Amino acid sequence: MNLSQHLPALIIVVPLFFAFVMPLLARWCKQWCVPTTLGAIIFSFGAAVKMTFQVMNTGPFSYYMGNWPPPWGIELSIDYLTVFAALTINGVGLLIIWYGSKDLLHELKSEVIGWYYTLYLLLMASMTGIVITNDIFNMFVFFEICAIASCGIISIKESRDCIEAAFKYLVLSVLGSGAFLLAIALLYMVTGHLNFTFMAEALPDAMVLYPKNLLVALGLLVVGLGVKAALFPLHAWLPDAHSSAPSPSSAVLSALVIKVYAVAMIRLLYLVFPRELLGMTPVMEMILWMATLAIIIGSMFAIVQDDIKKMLAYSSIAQIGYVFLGVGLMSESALVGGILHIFNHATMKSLLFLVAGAFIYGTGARKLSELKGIGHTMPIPTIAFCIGAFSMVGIPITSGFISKWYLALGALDVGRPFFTAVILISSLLNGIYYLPIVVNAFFSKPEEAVKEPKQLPRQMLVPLTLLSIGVIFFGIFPSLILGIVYRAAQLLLGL
Amino acid sequence: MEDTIVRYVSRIILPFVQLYGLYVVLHGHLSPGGGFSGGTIIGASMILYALSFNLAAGSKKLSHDVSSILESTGALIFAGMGLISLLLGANFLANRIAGFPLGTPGNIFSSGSIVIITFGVGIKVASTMITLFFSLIEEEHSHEHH
Amino acid sequence: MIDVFKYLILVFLVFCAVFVARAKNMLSAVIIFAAYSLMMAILWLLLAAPDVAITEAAIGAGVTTLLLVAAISKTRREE
Amino acid sequence: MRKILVLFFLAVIMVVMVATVIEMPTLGDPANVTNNEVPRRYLENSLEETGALNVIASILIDYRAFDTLGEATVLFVAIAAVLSNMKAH
Amino acid sequence: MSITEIVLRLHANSYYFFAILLFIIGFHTMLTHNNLIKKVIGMNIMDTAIFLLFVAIGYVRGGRSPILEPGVDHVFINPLPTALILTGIVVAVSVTAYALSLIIKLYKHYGTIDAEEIMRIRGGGSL
Repeated sequence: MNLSQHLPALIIVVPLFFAFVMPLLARWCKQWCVPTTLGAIIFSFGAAVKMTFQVMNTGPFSYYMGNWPPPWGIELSIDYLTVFAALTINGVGLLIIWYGSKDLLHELKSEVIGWYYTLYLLLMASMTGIVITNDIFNMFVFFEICAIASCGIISIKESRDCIEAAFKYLVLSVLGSGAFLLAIALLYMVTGHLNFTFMAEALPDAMVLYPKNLLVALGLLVVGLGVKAALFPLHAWLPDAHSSAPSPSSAVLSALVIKVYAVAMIRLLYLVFPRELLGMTPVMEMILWMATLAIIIGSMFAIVQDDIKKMLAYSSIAQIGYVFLGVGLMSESALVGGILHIFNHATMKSLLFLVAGAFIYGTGARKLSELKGIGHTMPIPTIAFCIGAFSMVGIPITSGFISKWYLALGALDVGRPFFTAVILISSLLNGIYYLPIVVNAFFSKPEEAVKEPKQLPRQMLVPLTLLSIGVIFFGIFPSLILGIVYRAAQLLLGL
Repeated sequence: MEDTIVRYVSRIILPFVQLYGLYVVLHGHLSPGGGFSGGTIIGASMILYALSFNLAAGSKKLSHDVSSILESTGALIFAGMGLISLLLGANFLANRIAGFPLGTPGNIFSSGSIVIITFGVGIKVASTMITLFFSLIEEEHSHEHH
Repeated sequence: MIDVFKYLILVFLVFCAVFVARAKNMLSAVIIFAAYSLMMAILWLLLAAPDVAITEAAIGAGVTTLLLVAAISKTRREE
Repeated sequence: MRKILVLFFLAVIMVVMVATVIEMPTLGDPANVTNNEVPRRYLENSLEETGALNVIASILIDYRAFDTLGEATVLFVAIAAVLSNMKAH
Repeated sequence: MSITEIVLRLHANSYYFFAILLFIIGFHTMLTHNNLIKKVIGMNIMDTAIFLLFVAIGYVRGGRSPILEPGVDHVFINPLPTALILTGIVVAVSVTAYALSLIIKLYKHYGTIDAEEIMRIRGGGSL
């Protein structure tokens, strides 16, 4: 047996396997829960790194489940985009749960912590599965695992807001999956295949015979995935869900879960649907305008919030807009910017949510007005927050600048400077709500609430430091990651 | 629900229902049915038992420890079969190519890993249904101390 | 003949779906939903899919109903 | 007001969907594109390739077994979510 | 297209038509009813409607269920949609169970399972 040949399967199955073992561990040997979880995710991360080198050296490859070739069996496809997304998911997910291993002790009751790790591993496995699979029904199954697991890590906290937020999220997720399943049915009816590659081959013929089927399916896919990715008018569930959850859950939901659906949408729109169909309908134009509205209105809502986590949640709505802006513009630079923003936003938003969690851990305060002067008493998290905030605004030498730069270039490439202006305006809006926090943190007298904070344990400080170093590092040396993103964009656009 | 007739009838019916569920599970590869439907039938029979006697008796029949072990076992059988086929040199979840003996079509012990996985799924689904029902119906004991 | 039977079941399904929405008593809504699931199982038998029919009869009409009844017994019965 | 809006919205969906239904391939036609090489191989070769008489079982647990692993995982995640929710409060 | 033609097409695709109708009814129940358990039932109706559509895709006129008999040749239906829907049904029941457990907890915290009343207690927003 050659292990490296089976990595595409193992990257999903190893977290699944340990998730199945986790309830037994939680019952009988509690101290093993954290090392097992970390070990499983480290394995997946290592597998993603190994596959990245493989893909960069020898090009995309696929893995046949059970040795059945594609139209009959399930195919996992390892190309530049999927391996990039798998790397992001497992890398950021590892840091979040490392931080969470201490933070969760004070946010959750002790008897449910084992379940948290179970749900977290299942979430990781399902997200990796969503991005890596090349079969639309398999993707649906992973959607459902992802939906229940992400609601589960919200409702696990002992508060009535969490239950209510989780229910709202569950109902909307189920509506999204229902629309997606209906779209699968309509597509299967006219193509006879479930595999992306074979569907893409059959669709141009089907487009001539059954145009209405395809249009309805396209609409359902965009709406279904749009609900799950919180694209602008469909974002109603996001602020409550992301702000009431425990901090590690907020971080993983904002940084990774909504991105995964964006990746699924990118793959379906670019790899499956024929370009003529997309040209025939205004769907890309619609995505573009929805993204624009998301960027502006999400930022505006974020300005008026007083709760730090709620503000970050609204900011996520704006940031997912950037990803979809890149998708909708359909030029190479814009797509590079959009895909790169998946990674950059994952790092900086998880950093910000974890810092917010650290503030809550240290002082118990979550109102922005109570956090004045926190820079004097909790310097390291505050510096990390500054780095994340600068990156959100898009100040050079941070990674947020790079993706905005490419998006702006992409908008100019296709001759639509309006969207460059949108990006500039939104940077301004981001500045309006992030910079006062930074200024107040360092230049105000400490408030009563933040005078004597609890010391942060090392398990929480190290992930924060690593994430902030990552934000700066990829801002200075973006070429390390741009190579794979460029190839992903070229593959998607068929260049 | 302390009714003698209900108890008497369910005591007679239960073995047959469970036998039928087991049949559906074990003949999943020969006739309609399989791990999911058969497991649900077995699970539903246990719920019927619990409802017609009382909940405490039903819970005692399948304590939390046992049910969590069963769930994990069922899922681990499935994933484990996949990993075994990796060890045998095929891809994940392969059957014939990994060298599982297919046997004579029509026998219960035929078709290689299918019958084992169906059995694992049956165990898992039965215990899952029972756990879901009891966790919804049970009184919480923990909500006094917070 | 089989067409008439098919339409009867289909119309029955629509009626069930409408009456589930209109029922004032939650328990009766659940019972109507169980009938709906059973009819759906019969429809799937007509479509030559006995596996789905068995599963729907066991899960849709059996376990889902039990879960709904359990939830109602823990909450409120009237709408 | 909201109810009328919802009804209008649903009516629009219904009209679009019915238009789609009229255009859809005829139900049960053996010449439909879905009856391609995929089900043909399942029906003709599954006996020698998997040894199961029930083709559904051979698809479920052999050809597309990874879906079924996902399905078992959905049940598992439901258990995890329900139990954690019931215990947390 | 004349009315007769439309009716004939709808008759030929009757399963598809009724699946869409049931889908709309379930969707309506889910959107307009405030009772959360009703919402869950509506969700189930919606799901089964999609399953009906999916299973109907696999039907072949005069086909039998795909249980092979060695040596005998029959016309069989397309087994793939059937296998997919088995997965779908289990997914639906898992979601239902989780949604119901959330509803029970909501009732414990708010004393009601009416979406509007919950919103009134929380103040603002919509469920």
